[in-house]
Amino acid sequence: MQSEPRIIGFLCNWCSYAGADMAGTSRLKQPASVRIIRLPCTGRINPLLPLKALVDGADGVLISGCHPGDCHYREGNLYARRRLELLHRFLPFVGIDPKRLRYVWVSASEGQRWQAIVGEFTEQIKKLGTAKAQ
Amino acid sequence: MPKAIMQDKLNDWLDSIASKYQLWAPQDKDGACLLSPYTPGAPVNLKCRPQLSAKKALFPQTECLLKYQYHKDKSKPEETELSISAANPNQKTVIWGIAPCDVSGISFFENVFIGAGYQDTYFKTRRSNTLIAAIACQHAESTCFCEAVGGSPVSAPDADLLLTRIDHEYVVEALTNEGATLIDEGLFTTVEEAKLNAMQQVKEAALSKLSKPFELGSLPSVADKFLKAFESPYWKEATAACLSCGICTFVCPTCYCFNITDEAQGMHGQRLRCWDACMFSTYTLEASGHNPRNIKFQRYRNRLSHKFSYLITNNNVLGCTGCGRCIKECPVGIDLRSIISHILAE
Amino acid sequence: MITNGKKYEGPGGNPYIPMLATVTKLYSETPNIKSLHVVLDDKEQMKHVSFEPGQVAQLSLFGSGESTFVINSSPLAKEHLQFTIMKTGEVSGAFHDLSEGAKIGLRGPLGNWFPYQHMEGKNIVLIAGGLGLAPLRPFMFYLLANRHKYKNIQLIYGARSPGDLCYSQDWTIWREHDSKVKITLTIDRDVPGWEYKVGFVPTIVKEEAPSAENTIAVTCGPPIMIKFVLQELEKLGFAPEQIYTTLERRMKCGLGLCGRCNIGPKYVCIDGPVFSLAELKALPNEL
Amino acid sequence: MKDILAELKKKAAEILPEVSYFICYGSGFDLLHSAPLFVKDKGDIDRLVLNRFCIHNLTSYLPPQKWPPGWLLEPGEKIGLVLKGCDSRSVIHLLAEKAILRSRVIIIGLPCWGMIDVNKLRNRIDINRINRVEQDKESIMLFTDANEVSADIKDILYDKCINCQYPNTLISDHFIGAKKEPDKGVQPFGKVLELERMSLLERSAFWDKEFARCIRCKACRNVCPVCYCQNNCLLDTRVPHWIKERVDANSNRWYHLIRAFHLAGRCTECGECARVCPMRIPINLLAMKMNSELFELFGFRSGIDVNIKPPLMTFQLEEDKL
Repeated sequence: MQSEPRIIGFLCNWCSYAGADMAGTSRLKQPASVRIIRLPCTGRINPLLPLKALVDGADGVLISGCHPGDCHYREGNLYARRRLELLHRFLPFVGIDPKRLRYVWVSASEGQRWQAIVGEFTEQIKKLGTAKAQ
Repeated sequence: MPKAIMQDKLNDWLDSIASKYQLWAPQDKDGACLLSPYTPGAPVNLKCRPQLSAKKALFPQTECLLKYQYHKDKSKPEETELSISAANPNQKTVIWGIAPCDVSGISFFENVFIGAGYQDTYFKTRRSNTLIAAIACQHAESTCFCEAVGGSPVSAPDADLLLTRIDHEYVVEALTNEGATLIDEGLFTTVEEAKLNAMQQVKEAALSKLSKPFELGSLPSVADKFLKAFESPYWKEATAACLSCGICTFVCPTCYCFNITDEAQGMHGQRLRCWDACMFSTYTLEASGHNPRNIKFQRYRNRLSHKFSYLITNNNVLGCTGCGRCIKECPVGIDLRSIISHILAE
Repeated sequence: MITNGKKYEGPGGNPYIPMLATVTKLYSETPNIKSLHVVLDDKEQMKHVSFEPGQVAQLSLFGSGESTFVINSSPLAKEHLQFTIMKTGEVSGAFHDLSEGAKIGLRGPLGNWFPYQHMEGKNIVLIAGGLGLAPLRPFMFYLLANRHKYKNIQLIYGARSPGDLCYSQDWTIWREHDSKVKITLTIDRDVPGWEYKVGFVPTIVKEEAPSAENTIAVTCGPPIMIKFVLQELEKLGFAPEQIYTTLERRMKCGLGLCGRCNIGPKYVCIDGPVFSLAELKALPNEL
Repeated sequence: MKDILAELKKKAAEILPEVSYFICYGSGFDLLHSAPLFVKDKGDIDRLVLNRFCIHNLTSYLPPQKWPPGWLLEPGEKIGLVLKGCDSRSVIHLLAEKAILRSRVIIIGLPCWGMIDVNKLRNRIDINRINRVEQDKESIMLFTDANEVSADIKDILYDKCINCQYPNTLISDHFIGAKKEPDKGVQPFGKVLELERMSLLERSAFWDKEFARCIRCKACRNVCPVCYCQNNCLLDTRVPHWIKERVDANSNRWYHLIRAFHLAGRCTECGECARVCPMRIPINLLAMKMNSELFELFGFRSGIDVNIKPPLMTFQLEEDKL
């Protein structure tokens, strides 16, 4: 794979975005592979958004929200969990490698966890190689 | 003089045509029979009537009208230049193995797209670079009614070649000089008198297979009857089951409505023309929210009145070739023939 | 090349291809209506620009699409073509976001026009609502330039509020025109400082009661306004042959080919947009 | 089936005064096709047909959002219709979504022995020349002038009818005939399993080939009983521009993916989308796959119980399987 993979990150504004921000301000080293899209809540994520990213040629999609039970809007991520799990299970049926999609929960204080996840996921995507734009 | 070719030589002939032309031929594709670009050696199916008509070869479902490109000079960021270039689809093409009803469809397009009104440059370019090899139709389906709308299953005056199958052999008549150039001497044999007689018999047998569901009468009288039936409550009744989908329009050899939209990719892009369907509820929906044909019976009425009235008034042509595809493919069994009969009798 | 009453040929004889043009001026008429001045990039073509009052053109914003707009500058002026665009959909919205100097495409003129020759020697009443004044604007310019050929000219123009009236600088000039053009302005509901009429356009038509005697009425506006204006005109004794209107339909090609703008056998894009009420009454009722 | 038809006609005549239309089946363009029939007048009841070709899911005509006012129903009017077991699942789902009002619908239920897929007859006989059909529960005889063919019903049923679990209408105001036992075999998600045995690349190639044929006639969407957004459909709008107008394999794939996700937890497996497809694309497999996953994750089957909330419309703080 040439250079860094292209990973699209859909991040909840209240936890994960702050967590990623914290990783940055704490100077935690991480690959520059994730392009972050900031959303009010993972509950806002229409499964078609990550799906379109994958269909249009993103190498990977990383979705991160508040831990279940900690949603700023009480229940957004609980709906999201069901939808994203379904998306994850559906992808291989249309020929998309499910390893290209990952959804995780990262809180505002978990800068280090974010660093680890991005590193791990980037490695995983590098192993899979460049996605074909469909 | 007509020539003949054995069935097992057809692929050799097609391979030879395909070396010089873009070639369309009816082929089986995963349970559907489609007129598709020919790949050398691939089996063709001359006994099916492809699900889509031959219009797609001359009026593709998606067609680039023009390409545009914005240019920016970095030293003058406030200025943008624009250039556009029109598409020119001038590839030499042969449409091979289509039934006479589909050839009539192409003649119809000539009337509407390159007739007295505005000239459709793209269709004109494609048509003038295309030769048509038709085949006399011996496999009329239960939905066929070409004779009722003035057609014939066994003659295609606007084609360049006409094939007629006799057992395992095809008699090929050249109808134009250009058509004759397609006949590859090495593969063909001369045709004796007896075979010509056999061909005649085959054609007559094909004629007798057809049903004639209605007597049309003169074109102006048809146009008049449909116009008079505009306010008839029958339209609502006849289309109650309609789903407002695009099947009947997309499979139709004469439906030509289209949409024009831009497809942008950053600083450049294309203007596309794609098939549209007058049966879609959003087809005439205006930005204001007003829709002159909001209810499905209005859309169906417009579709049929267009074919059986407006086109006669404007172009002196009937918008139906009797191929029966709309009847066969309609998911809710709306039968055009019975609606025409009803309007003619009303 | 744009020429009088001829078909649009298009570069290379292809009527789907627009001529390139530049937006030279862009300004707001109302909060959601903007006018723009358009100049063809080919200076020779611009010099020979000619269109008739009521004709339309297709404006392209490459990447967004193409839409039909009426040419509303004076048919006698050659410096630029003017269009007025209300923000409603994708293309019109994109036009609102343009800035001066933007590159666009133009196909036109297309369609028919007001049959001004048949109206000579008659009184003319123009009745417009909101942006419906746009197609009547070039016609008014034509009438004023040929003032001696026509008798009384009256414009009844209304909008929801004073801020929704378009072309305010024009009707001030028209009103002060020394050749007796009567301008009647109205708004739907009174606001402080408004010194003209108050009421819906059809009501004002009733009030003004223009005589049907030797008069042609031309109306354009929202469908509901047109409907009631027609009723008032008929009550005033106007025959269908004395009433003209200009129609809007969803259009794509502007060439009578794409199929969506028909009313019966007539296409609004090539047989219209101008129709007399008599012509409309002969068509299937599918407005 | 003849007795049921007679009784259906009787019932139809009874409820006709109460409804604006009675939606049922009439004869189609030939002996191998039936078609939806909208009965308004008593005189039309004689046109009713009931045979092995009544495949259409008449629920498609129910959601009022789908049709502009004044077309089918005036405010307050009722509609009557006949439903097979599979079709009644769509009604149950629409009720669960509160998309239709139970009080506005009068349902006549009946048992069903499965419907015949004409495409499965094509290779057996020239289906354009059929002039007589004889059918009973187990077999069918087709006659042309030249020959006759008999077939075991099991070999020519629609895929969805093989091992049918819901042969009787699940929700009805009047049930006609004796209830049929559900089939013994289990085949809930049919061809989905077949596809799942392929490799990722093979599946990708399979769908590429299928979607390349799609002509975007939107019949799959319009026939779908739970697709009722009408003029506000995502697939019709350019603002936002979710889908390109261009018709090619990639753009078509995206079209069907959008539909699949809008049907997640909503598809009632009536198979109409695949049946109406003029290009014979097995579109229903996408939604079937969704359903199989939802069944595995949440034990959910759509259109069985009005009172069960579809799983994507709810959640649990502690999920059993997530």
